[in-house]
Amino acid sequence: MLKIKNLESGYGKLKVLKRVSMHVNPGEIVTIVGSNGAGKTTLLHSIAGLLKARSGEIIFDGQDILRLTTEKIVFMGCSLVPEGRQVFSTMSVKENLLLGAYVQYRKKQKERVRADLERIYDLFPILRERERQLAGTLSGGEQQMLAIGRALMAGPKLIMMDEPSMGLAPLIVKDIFHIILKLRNEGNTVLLVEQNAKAALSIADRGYVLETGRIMLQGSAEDLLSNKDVQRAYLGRDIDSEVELKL
Amino acid sequence: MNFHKYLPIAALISAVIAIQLLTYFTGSAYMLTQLTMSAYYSLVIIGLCILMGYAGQISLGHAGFFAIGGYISAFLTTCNLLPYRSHSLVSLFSKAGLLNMSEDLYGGQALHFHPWAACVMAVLFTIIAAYCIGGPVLKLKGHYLAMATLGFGIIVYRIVLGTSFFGAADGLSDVPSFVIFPGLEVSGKSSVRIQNYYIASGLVIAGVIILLNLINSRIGRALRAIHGAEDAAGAMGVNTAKYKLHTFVLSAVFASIAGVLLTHYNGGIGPSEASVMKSVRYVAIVAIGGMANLWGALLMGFLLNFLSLRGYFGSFDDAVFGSILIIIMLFAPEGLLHKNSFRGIKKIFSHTTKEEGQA
Amino acid sequence: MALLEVKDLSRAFGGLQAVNKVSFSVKKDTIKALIGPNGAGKTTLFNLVSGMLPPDSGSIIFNGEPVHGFPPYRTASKGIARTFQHVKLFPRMTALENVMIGRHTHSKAEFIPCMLSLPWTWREEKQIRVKSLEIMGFLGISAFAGNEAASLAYGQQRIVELARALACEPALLLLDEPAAGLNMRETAEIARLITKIKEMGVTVLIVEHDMSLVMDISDEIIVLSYGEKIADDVPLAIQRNSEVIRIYLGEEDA
Amino acid sequence: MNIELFFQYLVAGLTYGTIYAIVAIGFNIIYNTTGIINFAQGEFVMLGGMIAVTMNKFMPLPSAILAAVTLTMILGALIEIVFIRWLVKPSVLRMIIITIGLSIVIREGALHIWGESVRALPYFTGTEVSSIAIGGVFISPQVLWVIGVSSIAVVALNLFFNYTLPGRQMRACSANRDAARLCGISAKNMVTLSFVLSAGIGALAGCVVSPITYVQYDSGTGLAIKGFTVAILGGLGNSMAAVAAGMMLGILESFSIWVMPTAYKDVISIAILLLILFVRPSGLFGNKEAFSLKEF
Repeated sequence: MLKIKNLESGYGKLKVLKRVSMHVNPGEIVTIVGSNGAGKTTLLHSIAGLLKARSGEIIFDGQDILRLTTEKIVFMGCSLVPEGRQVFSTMSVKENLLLGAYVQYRKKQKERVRADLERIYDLFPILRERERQLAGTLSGGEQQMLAIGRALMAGPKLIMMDEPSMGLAPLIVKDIFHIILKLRNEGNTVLLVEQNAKAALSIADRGYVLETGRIMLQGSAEDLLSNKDVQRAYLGRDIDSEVELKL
Repeated sequence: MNFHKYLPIAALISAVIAIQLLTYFTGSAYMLTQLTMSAYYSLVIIGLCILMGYAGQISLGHAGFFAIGGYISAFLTTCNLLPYRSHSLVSLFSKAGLLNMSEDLYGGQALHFHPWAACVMAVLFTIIAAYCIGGPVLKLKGHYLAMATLGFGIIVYRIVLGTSFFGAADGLSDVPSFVIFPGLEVSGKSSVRIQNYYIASGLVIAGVIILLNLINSRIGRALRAIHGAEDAAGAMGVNTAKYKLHTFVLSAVFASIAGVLLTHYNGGIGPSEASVMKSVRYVAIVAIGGMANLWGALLMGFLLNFLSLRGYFGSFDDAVFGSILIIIMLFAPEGLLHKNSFRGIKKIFSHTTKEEGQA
Repeated sequence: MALLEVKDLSRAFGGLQAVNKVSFSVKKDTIKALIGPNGAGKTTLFNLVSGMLPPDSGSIIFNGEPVHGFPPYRTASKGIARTFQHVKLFPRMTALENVMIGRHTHSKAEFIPCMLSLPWTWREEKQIRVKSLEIMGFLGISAFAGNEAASLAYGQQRIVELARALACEPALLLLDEPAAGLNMRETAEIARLITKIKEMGVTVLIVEHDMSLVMDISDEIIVLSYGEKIADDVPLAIQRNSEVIRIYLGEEDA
Repeated sequence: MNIELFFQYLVAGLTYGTIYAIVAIGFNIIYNTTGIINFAQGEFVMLGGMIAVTMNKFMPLPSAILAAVTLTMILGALIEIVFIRWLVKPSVLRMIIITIGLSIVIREGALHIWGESVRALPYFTGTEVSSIAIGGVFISPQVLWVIGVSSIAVVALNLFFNYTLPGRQMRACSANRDAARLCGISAKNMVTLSFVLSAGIGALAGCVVSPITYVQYDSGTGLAIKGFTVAILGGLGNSMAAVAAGMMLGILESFSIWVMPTAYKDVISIAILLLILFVRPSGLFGNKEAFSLKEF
């Protein structure tokens, strides 16, 4: 579905990604773990076209999307849930979701929108309750759900999530991860970037470890979870801590 | 004490002297008139530079402070108090030595405020006005701050334009020369042209030294902190409201002093000095100089005002400043004299999209 | 004796009661943590204590003196320093200059002396520089004292921010999610530094999501939920508190 | 006080109020999509009037107005494409200065094209002296034109923003640009559209008011200040509130002539602007909560 070859990207003089290659198969959850500043967000922004990559290839659905604008990439079916829950805070929950469906309107598939809306409300019942509320007045967890719901309204083939657990309380993080699992079980493809390596790897099929702009390790989620280096660098403290995030 | 700190000042003093000698030997001493005027305008500009570049607060009303200084000084030194001589207030002023007697054009007697008294009163009034305006205005940010200061400028403009004792559209004229002390006077007479050039330049140099000291001190650092992240500066114990207000008042005083002296130099002042276009021009020059760059502001202040006063821009004077503003802000928001100033131009030809941080 | 005494503190935004009659105290020379689900009012409480927001009602007594309703610069001068959830350095200044701002409350040269560059202001400036470098040395960040803050890596920025707060020589240090966005190694480093800071005699109040960090370093923990305090105890008791588990930590097999 | 005179002043106030409201709405449209206050908004009004006057020499009034509005819209699009479109995350200060620069250049350009003379379109119906008597109050038919055209424009815009997809897209861009792009919305086209819309509505206002207020190369600045005052008074971005605020300012100004010299008329409105900025920058009708959600 998504295939990246030798991607180089960065801001100004700073080169953040160095020859990154990876792929995502249809129907799987792939997670990218790594410390802050490793380039995880840069990678997602480069795929989504928010940041123009320097060189390399990003093949989505058989087409090179490296030089396409964000709008075109979304139109092709690749949606990003941005870091920090960037909802339209001055608009209602419903308006947020309808804007997510903009691609559907452009594809002249208006009838789908109503059904999709119902689907999202079933997935996140709290959003149905808050339909008329301004998005900015929602709590952090609700905003994250709205952001995911909005991305789903576009009917994407691939959904990318940037740190969905960031700044959320453990209980809500658990909800969010349950929903990601549910999405996969419904046949969606998910590319998940997470700081919380243990939680991410426990729901993912495969994973990549990104360190200072390079892919250092890759493999199945179980392999990575049991890898000594990964444990030491990213899971270390979690393993013997008393409060664990269990799913 | 490090010597190189004073090197730029020495260079500035040498440049001032060199320019005077140059005009002397090339027989273009008449240019000193415009140079003197440019120096006074530069005083406004370096004051504004501290406010905009260092404390990060825009003011679109600085011509208002210039006009307050100029108009009050002009009014007090030209209005004849003779008919009110017996009034208790006037005799009080007289006893305090604030007034002096002069002869008007027709040989009649006239009683005016002494320029020194007028100057002090003008500056005092500016300080009061700046405190009153600055207090509430500086609580605002971004567009709101810009509009509020613009509004202040327009109010001053409308008042001087609509008030008969300020001469309405004609402004005030016949402002006497300002005798600082016997033998040294601020006036436009050609006999004292060189003297006046040095008075104005000396004032600018003093202003630059004072502001440089401020920039390189604890206060200057606090101002840059306010510019960078105001709430963090507050959390570190910087009284942000007070510092912004004091900087605002300081830059208003610079504008006011320039207004007083330029009015005495020109022998008058008109409402155009208070116009919005003047305020915009000051902002433009600070922007070209590079916002947080006192030397850049100073150089551009001298240069552009001089060119403008010499009439090089013809009837396109305002349009030139408007265009300069646009071009600078599009291509070199760090100012012309910044080391990265050409990055902006290069940017058009390359594909990099990363932009500078929020100012 | 309690260094900080908060009584019945309340603050609402519009109709939302962000902090509702919260009372607690922080003992001298301890680390106290503030945890709770998102939107529980932790950051609001922090902003109230540091003076960024005025409370609607209630009192904050610091060192036996009421400080509620003070603007931030005054609480800072009383000896309360803070860091921010999203690092707030002065981006265009060097790391050293950032830390030097922290010395603001311990220096006094005002506009006129600075403009005239009086000799005593030079001496003061020198003291500020020496002290700032000393603190940067203590935290192990002297190496990039001259670098522009914006050019530093995120983890380094966090420590510069910590240095800036320490430069205030606070009696109470407020840390707002110091480990947010840091990896395991960096989190461990922060934990070590916080403990070291406590040993220096600085009382710490910390908001944090990373439970292992909180459980490790804090002496006492307050749990907030929907603006109200639901528990205030030592870490072990908090972990066993059924109410806390239900609301925040989550049951083992939900 | 004479009751007829009172109504005469009231009508004058309402007329000016409508004009201010229209200018304020122009500000709001661009502010809502970009977060920028376009200091050149007044120049759009001036250009609308000036171009229509010139065009009216060659063609009948309706087509002259249409041409003026279209040309100003094109200019609005050009301004956005040339000066704004390619800037990535410019600071507020930078945008303020650029739009101020633009307003100066447009004004000076107008001075060189049209000179300093004062012009006006003819009255749309009737003449300067014709009037309609309503209950003893004489109203110029042009006043009805101003109020009518403005009302239609306001209602149409409101429907556009709240019930059409492009309108919602524009609001989404104003709320969060990157998130809007991630929904597949072309933020840049939305910004261009907002400049076109606000140039159009400004030019339309310039046309309908020019028979009453006349138009000159520098008449934009004054209107821009009034328009901004009204926009702030109503709460920046809130166009319905701007209408109410416009009426208030217009009426207040109109009656201020009784107590103050005419030369100080503008001082009144600016003093109100400053007062409202100091006391309640979220505007009279502004929602303080929504205000705090906005970023600057």
